[in-house]
Amino acid sequence: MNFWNDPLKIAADWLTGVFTGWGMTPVAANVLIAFLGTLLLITILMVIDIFLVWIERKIVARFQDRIGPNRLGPFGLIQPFADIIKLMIKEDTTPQGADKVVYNLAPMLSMMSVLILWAIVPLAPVMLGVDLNAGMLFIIAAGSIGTLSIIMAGWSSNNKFSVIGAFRQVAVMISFEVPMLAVMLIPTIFAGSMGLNDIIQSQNIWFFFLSPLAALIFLIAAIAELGRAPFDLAEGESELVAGFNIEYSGMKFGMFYAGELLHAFTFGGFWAIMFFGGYRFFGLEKVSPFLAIAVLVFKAMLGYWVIMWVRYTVMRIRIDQMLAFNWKFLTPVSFVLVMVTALMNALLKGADGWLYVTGMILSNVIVGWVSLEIARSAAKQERERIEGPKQVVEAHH
Amino acid sequence: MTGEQVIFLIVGAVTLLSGFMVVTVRNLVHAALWLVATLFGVAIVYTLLNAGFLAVVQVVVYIGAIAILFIFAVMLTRREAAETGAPLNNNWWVGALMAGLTFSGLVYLLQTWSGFSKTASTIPSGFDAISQLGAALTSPQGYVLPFEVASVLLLAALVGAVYLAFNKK
Amino acid sequence: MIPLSWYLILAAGLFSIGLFGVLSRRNAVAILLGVELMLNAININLVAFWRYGDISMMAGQVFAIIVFAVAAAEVAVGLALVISVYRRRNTVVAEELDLLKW
Amino acid sequence: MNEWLYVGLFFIVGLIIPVGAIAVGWLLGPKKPNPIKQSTYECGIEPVGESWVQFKAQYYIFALVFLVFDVETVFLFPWAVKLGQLGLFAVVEGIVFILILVAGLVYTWRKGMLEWV
Repeated sequence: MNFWNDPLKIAADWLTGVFTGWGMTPVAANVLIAFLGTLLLITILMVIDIFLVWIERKIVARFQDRIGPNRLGPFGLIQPFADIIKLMIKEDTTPQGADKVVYNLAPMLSMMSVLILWAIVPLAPVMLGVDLNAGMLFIIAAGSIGTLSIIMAGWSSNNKFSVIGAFRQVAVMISFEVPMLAVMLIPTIFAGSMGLNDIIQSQNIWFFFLSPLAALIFLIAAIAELGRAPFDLAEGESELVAGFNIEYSGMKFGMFYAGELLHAFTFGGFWAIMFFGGYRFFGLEKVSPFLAIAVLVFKAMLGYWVIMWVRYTVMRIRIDQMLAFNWKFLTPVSFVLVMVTALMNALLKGADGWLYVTGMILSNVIVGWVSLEIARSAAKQERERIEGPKQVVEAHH
Repeated sequence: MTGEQVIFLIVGAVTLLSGFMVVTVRNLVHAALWLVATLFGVAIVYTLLNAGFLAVVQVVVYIGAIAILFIFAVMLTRREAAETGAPLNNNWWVGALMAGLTFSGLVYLLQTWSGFSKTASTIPSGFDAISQLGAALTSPQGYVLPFEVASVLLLAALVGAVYLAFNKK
Repeated sequence: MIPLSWYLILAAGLFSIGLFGVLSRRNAVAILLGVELMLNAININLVAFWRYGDISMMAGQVFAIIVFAVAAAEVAVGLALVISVYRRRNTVVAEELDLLKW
Repeated sequence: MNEWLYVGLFFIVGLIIPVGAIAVGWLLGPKKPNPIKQSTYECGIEPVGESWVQFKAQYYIFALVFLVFDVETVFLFPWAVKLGQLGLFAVVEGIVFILILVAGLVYTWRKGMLEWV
């Protein structure tokens, strides 16, 4: 066993030796090592986060036929550091009549709710993080803390725009949590476990090929959960200025901003873990944990890129359209999909691998097609209802 | 005193203190936020009891849904008088007396019970609480009826709440 | 190891605090907050009895989950009642809801 | 228990990092408050009234429907975990469970409570 194969264990063994040499008890040394490991992982995440700012700005520029940051350093790579310095030396204002404790707590909770998600991310076969057997629900639980931080930020700012922005944002987040929870049942059914590592291990066929519709619904719900376009009505500039974080300045605003980017990247990672095999890629993960991490980061980046692609392509939709889309389309479809998947899973249990995959894909296609047809005919009726009288008026002229 | 006991004492003290703030603080949004702190403390107590699934469910259901519902309801029903007046009614001392009596009565009754200070057995390796729970909730010898009745209860609550809050006279 | 008594005392304390809230708060929403505390105290007890009893008997956890559903139903209907009352009488102070006194 | 200790570490470190960042920003930034700067933003005009505005009751309805479905789906997770080892009977149970709840969604829909008017 060498460093290339299991770096964590070797580092931990070495550190245990060092710490016990200083006269620490093994338990205390263990806790200290866990603490240092957590600190290291979160520091790396923050560095990734800084570069996400650059990636996001560069990619949106390409989508919009611009160049993006290009002045500071090669390809503008120093730009995010300049951004951070700017945020740090900004004055930290607190609006009049704000609820100081809640106001200051909100950005911290917002960032924390994203960072704790990485406690359960399996980075490589030998670096599992915490392999919780309730991993799937942990993702939703961390999301609830994020929802709470948004309400806290909006309410404590003592500003009409921020309260309305927060309420809209929360209404959207909780609404889209229902289809998200529902489609998260589907990888759970396939893997027979809620632990993320078990889900990766049972993906000899990517779950995307077993249930493409579930992957799609998860992505849509994740985008809404992140509050990104087309579901970013909370920060509708023309009506609400900047939404729940309007009164925040300096590093506190930076926490919301950085938290949003890291959250998007994290959900790219979860999308990869649930539907695209996580760190697995044709046995590459067995060669070295470093390669496994590279595979996971690459897949997470692809997911993040898809989220950005949607963000800069589709325009913002209204809150009533968004909630109608969720409750009248996405939620029923995802529950029907759960029922169909459970039924097919039971019927095809003993079946041959290919039959199982074909059956699953077919049921997905049928559910997707039927629901799209129903939605199309409903939309047609709605159009006729709205456009009907207008044509009569035109006939008069 | 072991590390586990220290964690329990800190968490328990914080939980009880936040619970006390819930029932005494004037601002109702603050009360709801203190409730979140209390519920989070209870979630940590669940993890101490090796019930990780319930801890996560506690955060999802209580903090993610019930606390949000409370804050929405507070924002919908706000009125000046409710926030400036006393948080407690004139007979609060009766309530305090009742609560004190309940607490001392419960503790007195419990400490006469023989199993009061029993310690936990070790959990057998390979024990998966979620899987066991799934089996218990679906097997006809288990709790399949409560499982289905819970869904009927939720349906009744939804229909009732929608009807109550929004029927147009 | 933590003895069972600690959990039971914590639950009893939380229950009493919730009871105090229910009996003494003026605002109807705050009364419901007190009820939540009481339900949580019950849940601590249920889970503690599961852990300290026979661990393969899932009754404690199943009942805890049922209590979650009951709590959700209680909050949904309770807050809907409060909102309904607020719309008719423009108050949420429990003392002012005295229509049935006469 | 042990695994939750690590999760707890993540909570602690995840709180330390933003606290540190905000503290550094607070130390480095200027502190020259004045009433105009601290007044809340309202598109450049003087703020009118307090921040509390009348909310639509619709927010409550959506939160209500969400609460019910949230609890329901949480119930379904243990069922989904065990599903592979159970027979058709358990599948039917789960489907009945979902259908009962979907009836609630249909009721809310038919009553016109899902409209944002």
